Parts: sequence; structure tokens; C-alpha cells
Amino acid sequence: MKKYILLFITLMIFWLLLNSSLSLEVFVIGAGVSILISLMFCSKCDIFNEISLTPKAIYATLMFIFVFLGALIKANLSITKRVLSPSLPINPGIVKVKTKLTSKVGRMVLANAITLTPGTFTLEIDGEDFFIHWVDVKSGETEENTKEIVSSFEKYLKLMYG
Amino acid sequence: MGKKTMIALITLALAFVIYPLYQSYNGSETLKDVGQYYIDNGVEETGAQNLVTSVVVTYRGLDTLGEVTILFLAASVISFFLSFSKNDRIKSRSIRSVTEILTTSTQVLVPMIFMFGVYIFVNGHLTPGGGFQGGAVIASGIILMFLSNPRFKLSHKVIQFVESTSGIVFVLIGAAGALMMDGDFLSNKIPGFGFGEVGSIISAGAIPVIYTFLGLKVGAELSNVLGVFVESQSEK
Amino acid sequence: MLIVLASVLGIASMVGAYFAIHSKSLTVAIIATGVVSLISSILFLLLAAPDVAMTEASIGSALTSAIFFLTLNKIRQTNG
Amino acid sequence: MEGILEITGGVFMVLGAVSLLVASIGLYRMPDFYNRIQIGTKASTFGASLSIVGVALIFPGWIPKLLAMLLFILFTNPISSHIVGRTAYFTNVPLSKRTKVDRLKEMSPGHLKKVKTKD
Repeated sequence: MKKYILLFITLMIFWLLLNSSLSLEVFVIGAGVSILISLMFCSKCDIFNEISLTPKAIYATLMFIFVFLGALIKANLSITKRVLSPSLPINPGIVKVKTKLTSKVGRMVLANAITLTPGTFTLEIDGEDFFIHWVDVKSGETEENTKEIVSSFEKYLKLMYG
Repeated sequence: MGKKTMIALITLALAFVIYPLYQSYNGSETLKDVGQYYIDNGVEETGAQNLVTSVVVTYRGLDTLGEVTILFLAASVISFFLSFSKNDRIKSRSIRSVTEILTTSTQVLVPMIFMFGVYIFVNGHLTPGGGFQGGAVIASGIILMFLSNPRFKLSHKVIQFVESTSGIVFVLIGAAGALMMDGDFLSNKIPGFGFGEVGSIISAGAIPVIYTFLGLKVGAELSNVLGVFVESQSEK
Repeated sequence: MLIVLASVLGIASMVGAYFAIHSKSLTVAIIATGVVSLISSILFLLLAAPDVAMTEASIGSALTSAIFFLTLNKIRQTNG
Repeated sequence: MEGILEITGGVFMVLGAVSLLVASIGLYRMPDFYNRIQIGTKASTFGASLSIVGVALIFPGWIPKLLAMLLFILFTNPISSHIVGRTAYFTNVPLSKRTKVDRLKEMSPGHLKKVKTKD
């Protein structure tokens, strides 16, 4: 039941953003379409069951957004520096990191956040192992790399999705 | 003389012929009578903010019916020809396993893409877009479903039901216009359909309803083409 | 300004069309056709036809490319 | 007041354009496919987001639609580049000679299991 309601709310927010209007007609039509689509697809939308809406989780979400935006800006500055410096200072390589996250949404958000931040990019997921292509590899050790890449995001994602 | 020289000479000759035409061409500054009529009276007569839509659905509605028929014929012919190869199809095929990120994100993205398609065809009379565009967006959602799940299969019964029902409703609304508006096939001024203020979502009479069914029909047809193509794939 | 943008896009689409015809690998050719439709959809947008641009973007670069790839796969299977 | 918003919006849009320019320079300079896709995803997402923020400052009425666009870009861009990169790796697109480590090579090939589709 929870997943139907959450998908409905997501679709409704998306519809209202697109229409950018709050009139009654828009609301009613959007609600009808959202109910239809949630009924159509929710046999396979189990990931919405993993989202929790406790105050702690919402706080973690906000913190995650801040951390992520900071990392995004830092990533782009460092990439810009690398690209524009004449010697092209890169040490590319594929490293392995481990994550403690078990929920599917959490792992997806983590992989996407890794792809969008400092010179790292998720190449493959296999169980708890993430294989990451890194522009600036320092060592091949799993533990060190986990600490460097994953842990800042994982802390909040653990709170958000468990 | 080499082939390349010949091509160069022919191109030059063509340029000599076409350049005077280009020189003496001046685009028309004023609209043709019909275009001017649409601009002057379109919003008033149909109530649709998007003039293109009022032309496509109301003034030239019969042409749209023809276009939908052509699309239907194309889809039928494709499924007809591809069904010949079904006999030598291998019962199972092996594919590299799909990445977990894709299977997870599809659960969120596909409903959103469908919602976007619905937004495009429901708002066809207000913003650019309409039945054909919305239908194409919905079909691209279907591509994502095929990509994320190798076992996914379109239900042909559902597709056929959506496709034929929306086609019939489209024609019926047109016929209703003809009956109630003394002979105007596909007129949008049918009593019972909302005529709100121009620019609100319930306005322009039957246009949003027609576009909704048009969008469902186009989406079903394009998805059917894709489904038939995917089903005819086999790996030895 | 607009005419410069339009000319650059036009030249880019011509380059794409050249690749679509002359590239050795069919995959590259299909991607090039997708690029050509994407650029032409921007050109439609510049010509103030957003409706046509949307159709071109979704059908020309998404659906047609998908169907081309499926066909290519099918041809490769039958020809071994 | 309006002037300030417009100028800030313009600054954001120029920053976005600069970021996209850096991305294209990076695409040219990087040694192999995987490094290129890195630059491509990040800088294009960042550039597009900055441009959208700029537009939002200039036309505040469009903010809801722009927000939907931004979320969609942030959500779909990394997924598509992940899939492209993964496919490239498993179809043996070569890594550059400067690559230091490749831990993915050590994986047993078993995780590339094939799925059978039933008929």
C-alpha cells in the first residue's frame, strides 16, 4: 500500500511542477492520471517501500543534498584544473570499494552520486562491491578507497534508506 | 576523367542552375489567405491557445485521421512481415545480465516518462506538443522497459484493445461533431465538453479529449512496432 | 547571431550526414543519423516550430535509432 | 532589483557555458574512452544545471518546469553514462596505457552470468 501512495505522490509532484499551476482542474486530472499510472506500474515498484519519511531521514536527505552539492562543485573545479593544466595530471584506474548499504534505492543513489562527483564513475556493481573508474588513483587498497570515495555519502544514505 | 572530377563538374553545373533561383527568391512577407484566417479566427473559433493544435485537430482534422491510418497501416505491415521469421526462432536466448542501477531506476523512471507523455498530450491545446509527440514519448518509456528487463513482453491483447478503442472513440467524437454541428466532421464544439477560459486546461472543447485518444493510439502503435522487433530477435 | 548558430548547426548536420553515409561501421552510421535528427530538431526549434522539433527529437533520434539497432542485430543474426 | 537578478542569471549561464567548453576541451585531451566519459558526464551535467539556474533567475515564472528538468537531468545522466561505460568495458574497449590498476579484471567471469529468456 505504501508504495502505491509514494508513487502517486511522486507522480503528482511531477505533474504539478510540469503544469506549474494549482487550479482545481489540473489537480483533479493529475490525480486521475497518477492513480491510473500507479496502478499500472506498482506491481513492480518495490523500491518505494524502502523510502522512510521519519524526521531523521528527512534531515539526512537535506544533509545529503548539501554534501552532494559541495562535492559536485569541488569535483568540477578539480576536473577543470586537470583538464586545463598542460601536463594532464591524471592517474586513471579501476578500483574496488565496498558498501554496507543493502537497500536498492540507497545503492542506486550512491552509484549516481559517485558518478557525478570527483573524477569517479561507477563502472559495475556486484553485490557489495562497487567497481569505480577513478581519474586520480592513489592506491589499489579497497579499504582506503572506500574511506575516500564512499563514506561521506554512505553515512547519510544509511539513515535515509537503511 | 576520374569519377571525382565528374562529380565536381556536375556539382558546379548544379550550383550554376540553382544560384540564380536562390538569388531571385524572396520569401513572402504576408501570409496566405488561409493562414491569415487561422490567425485571426483560430483562438476565437476553437478556444485552443496553441494555434497549431487547432489547425491539426479541428480545421484539418480529416488529414490527421488519415495520418493515424497511415501509421496504423505501417505498424500492421511491420508486424505482418516480421511474424514470418517467428518459426525459426530459438525458444530462449541468453543476454548479459542487466545492471542493477538500470533495473532499480526503471521503477521510478518509467512511470515518470509515462506521466510526461500524458502531460504532453493533455496539454496539447496549450503548449507545443500533442498526441503524436506524447505517443512517441510513451513508446520511448517502453524502450526503457525492454532494456531493463530481457524477459519483458508486451501484451498484444492490451495493445490491440487500447489501439482499436482509441481509434473508434476518435472517429465517434468526430461523428458526434458532424451530427450536432450540422455536418462539421471533427468539429470540437460538442455540447458536454468543457469550454473554459482560453489558456486553462479544460478549454477548447473536444480537442484535449481527441488528443488524449490520439496519443494513446500513437503510443500503442509505436510500442507495438518496437515489441514486434524485439520479439523477432534471437541469438544463436 | 541566430544565422551564425543556424549555419554552424547546419554544417554540423552535414558532417553527421557524411558520417552516416561513408562510415565503415554501421553502428557509427546509425549514431550519426541520430545526431542528424537531433541537430535538425534544434533547427526546427530555431525556425519557431516547437511541435515539429519535439516529434523529430523523440521519433527521429530515439525510436528510429532503436529500431535501426534492432534491425542491425537481426541482420547480423541471419547472416551469421 | 530586476537588473540584479538578470545579471546574476547571466553570470550563471556564462559559467555553465564555460563548464561545457572545459568539457569539450577535456573530451579532446583525455587519453581513453573511460576518462572521456568521466569528463562528459560531470561537466555536461554541471554546465546544464548552471544554465538552468541562470534561466530560473531570469524567468522566475518558469521555476517549476526548470526544477523538473534539473531533477530529470541529475537523475538520468549518471545512469546513462554508467550503462555506456559498463557496455564499453564488457565489449573490450581498451583502457589507456596510463591506467594504474584494474581491479575489475580480477573478478571471476561468473558475475557476467547470462540470462535465459523463457518463451
